[in-house]
Amino acid sequence: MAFAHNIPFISIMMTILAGVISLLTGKDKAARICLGTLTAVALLSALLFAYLWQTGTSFTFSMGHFPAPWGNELQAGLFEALMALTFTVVMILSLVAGRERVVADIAPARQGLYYLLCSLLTCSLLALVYTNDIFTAYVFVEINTLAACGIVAAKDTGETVTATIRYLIMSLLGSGLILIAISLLYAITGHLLMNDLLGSMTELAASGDYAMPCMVIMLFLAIGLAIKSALFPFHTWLPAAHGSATAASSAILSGVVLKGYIILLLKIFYRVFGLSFAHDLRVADLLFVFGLLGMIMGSIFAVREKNLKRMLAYSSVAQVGYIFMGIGLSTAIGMVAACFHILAHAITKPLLFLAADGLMDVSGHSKNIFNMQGAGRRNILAGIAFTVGALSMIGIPMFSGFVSKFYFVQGSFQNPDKMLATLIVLALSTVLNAMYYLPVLVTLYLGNDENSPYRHRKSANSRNYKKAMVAFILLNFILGMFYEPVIKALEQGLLML
Amino acid sequence: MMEFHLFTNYVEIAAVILFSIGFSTLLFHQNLMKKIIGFNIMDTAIFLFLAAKGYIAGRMAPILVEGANDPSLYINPVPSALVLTGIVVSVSVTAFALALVLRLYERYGTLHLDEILYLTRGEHD
Amino acid sequence: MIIFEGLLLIFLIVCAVAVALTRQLWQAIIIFMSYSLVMSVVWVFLQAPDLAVTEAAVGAGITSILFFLALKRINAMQTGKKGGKGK
Amino acid sequence: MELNPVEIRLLRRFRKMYMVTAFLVSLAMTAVLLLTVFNLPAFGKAGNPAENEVIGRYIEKGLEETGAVNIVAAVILDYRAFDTLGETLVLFTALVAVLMLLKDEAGVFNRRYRERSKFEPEKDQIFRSVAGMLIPCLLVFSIYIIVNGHLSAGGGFAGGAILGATLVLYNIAYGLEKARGFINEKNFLRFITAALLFYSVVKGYSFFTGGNHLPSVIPLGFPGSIFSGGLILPLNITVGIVVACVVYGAFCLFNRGGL
Repeated sequence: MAFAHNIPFISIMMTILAGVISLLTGKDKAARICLGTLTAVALLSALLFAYLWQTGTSFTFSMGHFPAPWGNELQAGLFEALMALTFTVVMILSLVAGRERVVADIAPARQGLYYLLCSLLTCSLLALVYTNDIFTAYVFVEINTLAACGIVAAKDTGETVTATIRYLIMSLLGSGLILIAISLLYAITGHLLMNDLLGSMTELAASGDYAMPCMVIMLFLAIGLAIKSALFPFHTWLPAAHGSATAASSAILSGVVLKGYIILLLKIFYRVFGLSFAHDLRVADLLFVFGLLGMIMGSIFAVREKNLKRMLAYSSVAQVGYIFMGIGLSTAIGMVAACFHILAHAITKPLLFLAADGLMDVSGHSKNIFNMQGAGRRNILAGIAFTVGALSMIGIPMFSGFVSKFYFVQGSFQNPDKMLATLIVLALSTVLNAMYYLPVLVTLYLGNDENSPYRHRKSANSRNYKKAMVAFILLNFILGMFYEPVIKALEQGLLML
Repeated sequence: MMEFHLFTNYVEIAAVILFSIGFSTLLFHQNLMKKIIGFNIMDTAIFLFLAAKGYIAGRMAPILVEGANDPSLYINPVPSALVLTGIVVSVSVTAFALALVLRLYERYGTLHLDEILYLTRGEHD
Repeated sequence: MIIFEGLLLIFLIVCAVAVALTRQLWQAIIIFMSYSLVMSVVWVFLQAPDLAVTEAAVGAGITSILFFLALKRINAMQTGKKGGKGK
Repeated sequence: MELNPVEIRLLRRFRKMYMVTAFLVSLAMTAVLLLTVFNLPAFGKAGNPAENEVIGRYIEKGLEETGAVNIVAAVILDYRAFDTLGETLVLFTALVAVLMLLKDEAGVFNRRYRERSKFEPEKDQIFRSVAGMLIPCLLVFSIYIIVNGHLSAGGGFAGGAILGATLVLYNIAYGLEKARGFINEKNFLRFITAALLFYSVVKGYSFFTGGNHLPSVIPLGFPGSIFSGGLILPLNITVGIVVACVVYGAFCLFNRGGL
């Protein structure tokens, strides 16, 4: 058996061990352990991706001495490897770029625990990506929730603690729905392994038994995961949590954590219900409508927001709407577009949050856009980064956001029923995106800062921050211009799923 | 072949009623401590549901007696294993949520979520 | 037997409603504690002794200890605040 | 912060609306779930979908393959051990998060409230002598439950919770200073890290050998005796230590913001 088959298992175990050991070390060592482990995991994931790309197969790895329906199992294909790679890279870059802000925002005694939670968060995300068992997924969803709430609450202000409790309550509602759906699923099929569930579900779909429970299960799973990934009517917790946390946490939460749940939902679509049955259950249509609403409402909220970080958070609501719209299209290209948008948003939104942090640095740490007149001229790199991120989110060609929009349009052509609504809302949403990002850019570059007390403030960002930002910008360009191999990998990966 | 079980599933009926009560308490009650108790009720209700689904009338608990290993003697052990995991998860979440509530009470002197939100409104610029 | 089980289940539902409606927090916690204990009895009926033991120790024991500790600390803070300043 | 009468009226109306929505949502949810339950397989009947080949193998071969008489213990610590590793990590994550939130570095909480809430016990002789009798019994009981996890109901989680509660009782009865004699902050962190490291390394070994189809060298022992069940006994002990540590740590942090 090839070494590459051990990579999912090794990645998960390494992050677990890194998390556990960090409890005994000081804060600097914990940071180094966390970043070192993440780098190793990123390299291994790249290796796994290369291996799978060459062989064109997927494989399973049994966790223990018992084969799959009895023991637990991991499954890895191109899709999983690509997602694991993206997640770890985004985590590393966010943590590196947000390091100074962590030092400033979080009490020294808490910093070690902060990095510990980041290690555990990565562990849970990797397990969510690779697991082939739906109950294991639930357990790691809970770790993910606790660790994500922990890294929000690490910055000890009233605002963050309040945001955390709201986040926690909504997440628990989601977990409750997911758990009862899993219980119902177990009651009607007797399986927890995704492959076996798919077999039972296909039989049930053919015979028409348990139609009502199937519908309720799909609905609860979809809504539970939608709450956790902040789809529009359930997004109420997101702006507070993402808008108030420290920059690295905001970047990780919006870039990576939201996506983990969406990937679990995709796996449930493909591997538990099967696409055609999921389509028959009409839950995709519900997600499609919520997605469209989210694209518009998220942007409208963002237009009205004067607090830069909250504006970016509302923009995340809109972007999650895009992803769910792509899933709801229930066409092959729509799914690929949704997956590509997961990647595009995962590298763009952290860039925006971290750039906003750099801009706030030279404007007296005010989050208000009006206090950032001319900040783009004072902190040039952060300004450029923010511009790149904003243009990508609006959907200008050459940036990653454009590619996903292009494929969303193509995907809508395959489904004539939903084509018109998709095209109208895409156009409207692009206009709205421009309506809130362009004024910020104008303020940043053309704003008059002669009366500002911070007009002589120069950026004091470390070299690590600059390197990470440059890496993010380059990633954005690479994904925006050389997107064809990625699309191909996603297409193949979704077929293997 | 569909069957309609009105009152044979009485334990499950109790479980879903408890789930709804817990869910509503978690979602709508304004007192944070009550919300957390509601969460616990919701989770135990799901565990009750799972335990009921594992039960088979007239059979023993899955602890082998004298090495007799005929599957028709024992109830289903999988739901028990899942619930065991679930109980520990819900205790962990409870501890974390209570710590957050204490933190909030220290700062705002109230357990009422609306009041806390009202008090935080002035804080961010 | 079924009647006894039914009574226990009805007791659980009454407890759950009572938690949402009581005004005193400590009452809610005690009601929740009895809820957990009755739940573990129900699990004994459902032939799940592992769950019953764990629920009695973890659900009724540890969770209630945590709730009472939190309540104790809240009360300590309450008296501390009232003594400090009349906000 | 003052509200004017119009706002108060609006707030009241909002509250009324809120209650009505809450009630309707709960009712709708109950109705949907009840309908679902009516359509589910019957309660307590043999031959339900949940009773399939997976359970058959657990019961038929469980003893032979894992050495545990208690099939639930075999499932959580051997067949589906990855779930349980995740579950232990949930506990650990929660402990870390609580440590982060409530650890009182500067001692602010203690200084502000020390007069009003006493952390040192009153010199209550009756309580102490009762505790003195109870603690050894509880200790033996918890250890019995932990080490018999593979033979009878219970196991690391239940036994660990009782062990933790015993430590808490000791702390309440004899005071913090005495409890610190054997478990202080440094010790505590080392204990829990060592237990979790042992757990993950041992399980990692069995996952690795299992995933690569290598034989495991751990003997299963004679079925039914204490030293049987292969890794289940040491794992139960480890889980017990982790749970006890988490319970005791949570108690100390909630009680006075430090260990």
